[in-house]
Amino acid sequence: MGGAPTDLKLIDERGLRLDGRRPDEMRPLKIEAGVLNKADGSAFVEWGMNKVMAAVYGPRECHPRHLQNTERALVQCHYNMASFSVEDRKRPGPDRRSHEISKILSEALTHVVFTEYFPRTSIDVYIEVLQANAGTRCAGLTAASVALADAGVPMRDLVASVAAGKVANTIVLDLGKEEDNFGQADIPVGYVPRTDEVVLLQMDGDLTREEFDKGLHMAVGACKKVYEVQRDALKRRYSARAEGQEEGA
Amino acid sequence: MGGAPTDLKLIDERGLRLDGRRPDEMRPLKIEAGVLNKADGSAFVEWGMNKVMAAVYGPRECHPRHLQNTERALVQCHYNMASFSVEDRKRPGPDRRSHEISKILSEALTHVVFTEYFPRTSIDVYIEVLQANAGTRCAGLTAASVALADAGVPMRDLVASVAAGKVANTIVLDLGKEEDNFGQADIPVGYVPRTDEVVLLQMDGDLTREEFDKGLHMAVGACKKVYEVQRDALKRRYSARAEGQEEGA
Amino acid sequence: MGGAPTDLKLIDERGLRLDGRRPDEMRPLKIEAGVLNKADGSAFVEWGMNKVMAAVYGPRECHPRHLQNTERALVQCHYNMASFSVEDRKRPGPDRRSHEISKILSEALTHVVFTEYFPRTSIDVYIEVLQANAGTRCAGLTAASVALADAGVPMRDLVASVAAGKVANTIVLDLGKEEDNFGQADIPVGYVPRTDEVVLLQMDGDLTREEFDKGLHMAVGACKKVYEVQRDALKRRYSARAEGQEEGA
Amino acid sequence: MSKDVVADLKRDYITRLLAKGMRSDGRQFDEMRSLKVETNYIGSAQGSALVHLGDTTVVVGVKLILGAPFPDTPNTGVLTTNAELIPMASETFESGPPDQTSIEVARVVDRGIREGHAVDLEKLCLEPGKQVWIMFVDVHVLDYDGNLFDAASIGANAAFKTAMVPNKAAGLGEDVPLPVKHQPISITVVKIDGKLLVDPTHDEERVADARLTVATIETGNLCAMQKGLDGAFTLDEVLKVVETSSRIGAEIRSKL
Amino acid sequence: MSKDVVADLKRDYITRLLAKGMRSDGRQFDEMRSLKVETNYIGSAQGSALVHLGDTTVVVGVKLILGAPFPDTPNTGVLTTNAELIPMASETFESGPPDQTSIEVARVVDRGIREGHAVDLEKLCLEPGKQVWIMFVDVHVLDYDGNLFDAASIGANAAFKTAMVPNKAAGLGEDVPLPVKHQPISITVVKIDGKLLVDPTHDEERVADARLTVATIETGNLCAMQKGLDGAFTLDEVLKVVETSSRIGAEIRSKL
Amino acid sequence: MSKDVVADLKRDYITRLLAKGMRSDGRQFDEMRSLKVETNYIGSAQGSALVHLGDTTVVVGVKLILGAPFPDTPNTGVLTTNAELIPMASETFESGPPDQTSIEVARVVDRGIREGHAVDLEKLCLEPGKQVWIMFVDVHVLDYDGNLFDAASIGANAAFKTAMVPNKAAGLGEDVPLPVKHQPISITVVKIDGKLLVDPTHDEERVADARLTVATIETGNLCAMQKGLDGAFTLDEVLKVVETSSRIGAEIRSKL
Repeated sequence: MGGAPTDLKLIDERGLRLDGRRPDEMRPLKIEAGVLNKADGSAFVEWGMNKVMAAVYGPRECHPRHLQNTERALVQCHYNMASFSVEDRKRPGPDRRSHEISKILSEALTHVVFTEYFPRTSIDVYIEVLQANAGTRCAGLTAASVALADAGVPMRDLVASVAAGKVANTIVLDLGKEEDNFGQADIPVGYVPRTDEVVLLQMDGDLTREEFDKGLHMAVGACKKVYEVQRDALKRRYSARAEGQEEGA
Repeated sequence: MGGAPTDLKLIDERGLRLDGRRPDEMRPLKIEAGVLNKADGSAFVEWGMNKVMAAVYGPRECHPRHLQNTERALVQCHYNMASFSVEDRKRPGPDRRSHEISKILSEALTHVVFTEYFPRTSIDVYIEVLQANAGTRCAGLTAASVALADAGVPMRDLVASVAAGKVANTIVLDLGKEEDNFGQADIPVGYVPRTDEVVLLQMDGDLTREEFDKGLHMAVGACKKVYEVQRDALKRRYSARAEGQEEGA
Repeated sequence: MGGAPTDLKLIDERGLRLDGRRPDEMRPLKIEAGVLNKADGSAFVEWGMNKVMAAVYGPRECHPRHLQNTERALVQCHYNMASFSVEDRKRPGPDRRSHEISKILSEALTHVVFTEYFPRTSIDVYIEVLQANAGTRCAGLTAASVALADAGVPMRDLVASVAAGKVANTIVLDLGKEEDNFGQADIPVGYVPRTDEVVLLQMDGDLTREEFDKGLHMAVGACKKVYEVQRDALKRRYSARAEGQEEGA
Repeated sequence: MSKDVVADLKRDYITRLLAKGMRSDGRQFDEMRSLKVETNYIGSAQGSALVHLGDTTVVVGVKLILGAPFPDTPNTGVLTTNAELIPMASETFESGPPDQTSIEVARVVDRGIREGHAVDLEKLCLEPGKQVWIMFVDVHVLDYDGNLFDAASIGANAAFKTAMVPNKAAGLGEDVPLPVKHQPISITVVKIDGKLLVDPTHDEERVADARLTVATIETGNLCAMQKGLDGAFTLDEVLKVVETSSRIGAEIRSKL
Repeated sequence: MSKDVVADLKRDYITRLLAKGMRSDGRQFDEMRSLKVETNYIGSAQGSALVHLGDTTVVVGVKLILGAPFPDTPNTGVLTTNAELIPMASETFESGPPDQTSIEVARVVDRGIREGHAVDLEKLCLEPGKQVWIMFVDVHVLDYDGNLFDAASIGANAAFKTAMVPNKAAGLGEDVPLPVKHQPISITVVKIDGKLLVDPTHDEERVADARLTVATIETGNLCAMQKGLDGAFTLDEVLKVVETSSRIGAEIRSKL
Repeated sequence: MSKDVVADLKRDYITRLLAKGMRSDGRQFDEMRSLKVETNYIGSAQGSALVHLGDTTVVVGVKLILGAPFPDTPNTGVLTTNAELIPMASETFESGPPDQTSIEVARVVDRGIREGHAVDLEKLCLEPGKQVWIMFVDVHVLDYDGNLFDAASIGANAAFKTAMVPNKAAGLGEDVPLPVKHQPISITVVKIDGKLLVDPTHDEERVADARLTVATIETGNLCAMQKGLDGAFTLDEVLKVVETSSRIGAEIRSKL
């Protein structure tokens, strides 16, 4: 919500947004599971102009040892932006923003993984943002859930994630880049459909409590759609695998 | 002793210093012991315009293990300046100066701690300079001794510390900031009153051997006064504790 | 091969180079073994205007442990340039170039050491470039071999090393600094005379396959001369030792 | 006893009390600990506050340094927030570069200040694109018994209120008060065994399932929010936390 | 089973096949794996390529940023090559600052591009000594099954061919294609049990004795070379690798 | 045998000799080891010295680079001292960023040079506030048998005496000798079992109780001092060390 004022009309007279979307409309979302060879599980998400890859290794031995938890697995998420993923080249390696996002994504995913099944181990989730266009933490969390399922990690449910926000005094869904830069508020939400729970929630900008209420519910409603796309990707992945096994048999 | 020449009259015609002190006069010193809840021992020192906090943890397990000494405890002092403690903002984290000071303070404190009672352990002393105005290493060493005693660490004696120096060709006690910047020499001394020993000694500037002799003895004399303030602080701390116990009883 | 065009005549009308050498002529090379007291083995190489020291410690316990190889010793070469070794002051510590050179020198030396005799250990080779004038990796590899032998590390043979290159369209031996800066190609070669094998090989610039063939053979031929100088240094070292023992006896 | 056993016992103790409607220090679920704030504590800073929130103590120092603006915001001063969770303050803090916890604290405090427009950064611009005041907000934790987010947020606001822009030293005229605009106060709530507790102690944080920090300004509007920990909130719980945090934030603000 | 035992078994398996003239994936000794290249894959980069070389996947992104030239080369743009061997791509990659392996990959790819004059860096100079284009070539490895040198070298050349100089965004007129000069393609050969194998998989790399990478340009000339691993080559082997790499490099080049 | 046992045996041996008035290498208590200094050893530096002090060997290189002065000292050149205690020199040195030991060496050497005005830094100013010579003094330890302070201090002074200001390469006229002003020589004494020993070897340092380094200039005045190690000195001992160090410092100075 850096928000320098601009001539940009974020919502036009027809109530449509810069890219022609209605306020409650998400950008196109495509998910493909099982796209990498070496990782135990993986997923690729194209969401509007975002391209985000997630990979899972584990449960595996936890290094360094002093991080081991004797009662459960550690879900360690590593969010990273490729240096070419943004307009200006980003210096390689994690910055403070990446560290914060890694932390809150780890916490959100921990809630849905049956970590108690794998004491002393680490489940490592790598999220690589290849092309960024607002909403990469939600895209990353969405991809990571699918990658965990693809890796066969036992989970209570998938986490689906999308942001609501406020632009031109209107509550809208899934902010695009200009809306993120020049809008009034952003509310990234991570949601577990089966248990109706919020596992990721941030907000920044300026909102009345009513606006926040509306935005939160709009995001949660959209998370259910994201969830369908996640499940479709996994179904396609399982049937491809099944075919592969039949062919192999 | 950066010492660019200035119009500054560090000693006036009456023989008094910038802040009105006589050559052999210390700045006002206040010490309070037991000011923190979490540390095993602590002390806060206000010394002129210096504010320095010291905290002690230990004896406790020594990490990393390869630093463990099988015959005695390791006294590890960590001197740090808060970023807002000086005129220009200091970058957070230790610089080369802090590393050197941490080393010589660790050595000075090791001499008075009965380290042989606690083999394989570490006694960690944290010194945080919140406001700096010349003399922070002496203030830190003075505070650290009290914090060690407050933590109940067995000691041969306290270390008391103060600097002598030379300004306007006069040997003076306890340099203030302008005296440190524009003076001719600085001699920080750490002294153990009970055994009459010097455990910290540095010097920089320009001194004849006679001047050094005079400065050293002036500092040692003043250390005995610092020692009284240290002991008073500990007495107040013990009586407060005793009262607390009576009340608790 | 930074190669900005210059008025520099790298080869004159008589076919001689800037420093008067013929194309296939090496710079003067002096090697002395056993020049350091603390290291298990050492060698000092003066090669043209290069001054390179090599020291060997080990076989010794390998730290950190997870690097240990249960079947053989690890030869770990550390190439470093002193900050005053080049025209502009170099920031202390390894840069990317040093890391690459350390890696390829480690690999070259591993080939000739009987690493299988010392499982789980590390053989550490330190190469310090004190004065640099083109060809320091070859000088370092040459020095390191002698230092390993001086340390009594069992080896199949010494590695001898020298570069060929191309300047003014001529294949030449052992590039000097200007030739390196303004020449057309550089081919550093590390060679094991007894087995007629190449253990180090890099190339950059522009060469036809015929030119490369010629350069490679020129370098290998010169490596045999380097080898003689290495052996002489070791012979002198052994006889000095023997004398020392006689004197001692 | 291993750490895990201790944690289990602590959890048992805390949750058993909670079941009876009690917290281990006798507070109500929606009650803050005692708060003491001393401003202008650090003479070498342009603004500062020493904050005691129960047994948690932080010093917040505000320094203003001349510098260049970011190219994409040529007309505004620069705000930089840093938190040092130094090992003096707790056995659980380690020395070294900032870890994820201190980065999260710094970023959440920063977000509250920035999005709540605590300081009018545009007024910190001296020459567009060339020279602005760079405002460093440094949070130094001396004693840690939980809830750094709120202690730091309160401290930053208190420091802003008494901070001066050091024009004089820079040859720019007289010193003037820092242009304060809003007072965004964050209030943190944790969830333990389904109960929502305001202003958690370190022990409560350790056994908490989830955490939600909500920053509000005088208008009652929300300006920043951060959910943390491995647990979840229902939507109703989120809205209840927002309500509680707004109410208590207003109380705190009125006292500063 | 310990790692060493697994490595021994793998080595046995691979060398036994090699003795029969076979590779574990059925390829000829001098046969590359299947190669798929998708250019303009990254919209936020000025040039890019997604490269699948067998089961190895890398993304190469090329970005051009305005900046100052090096003092000793005032008339040429700056080339910077970086390789990120992120832990996503393989269990054998660790997070943290670049290790010797990723530095070697970056430097060998850089040497091929630079010495083979893939891009005419002099044309990236805008004002001598003052302003040039700084070209960042970033190699991001997503899936690692060996031979990063060649996958990255191919990707960089493919990205260059479709890259645009972003004059417009910099207010310097229309965007123009990157001034490509040559196409230096590197081909890597490993030696296992005396056999020379082109384009090694990760398993082959792990049991290989020695490695040699040779980069050539259209003229057939050599521009860069790097020997690696603990083993050695005879002179004849070196020359044979040079011959093979030149030939296969030319084939790859013709397909880009 | 464990390290501690070895140290105990070594201590026994050394102290038993000391009780008889002897040192393990036959020196008097106040005797320096043999000293050999070769100046202009490094052609790529503006000044340099190779110093052998007994079995300790250091190279000191002095480089002068044009740069900006510090804002608070616009009229003086900049002095930067660095010490590299590289693992080549001793099993007890580790690679990596400078540890407390190398920082202490660098800072004590720096203090001696700076406070003793070895070089007239004001004469290294070219244009006040704009351009000065930045003088880097780099101490590179090749072989370590104790007493780096004095070896480095001697080396720095020797290097200064033969160093040239590289005006020519900078287009500023002819090269001139570095403006040397004083020759501050530091002498180090350790205390073992109540005995004071000049110029300790590594073995002596390891069993020493306390260490005191005193730097003096030609006038006999003191310019820098540093006490180290876990032990203590009485005031009389301090004054005795000052006397000894001054005397021996003068002897060394006369030989340089």
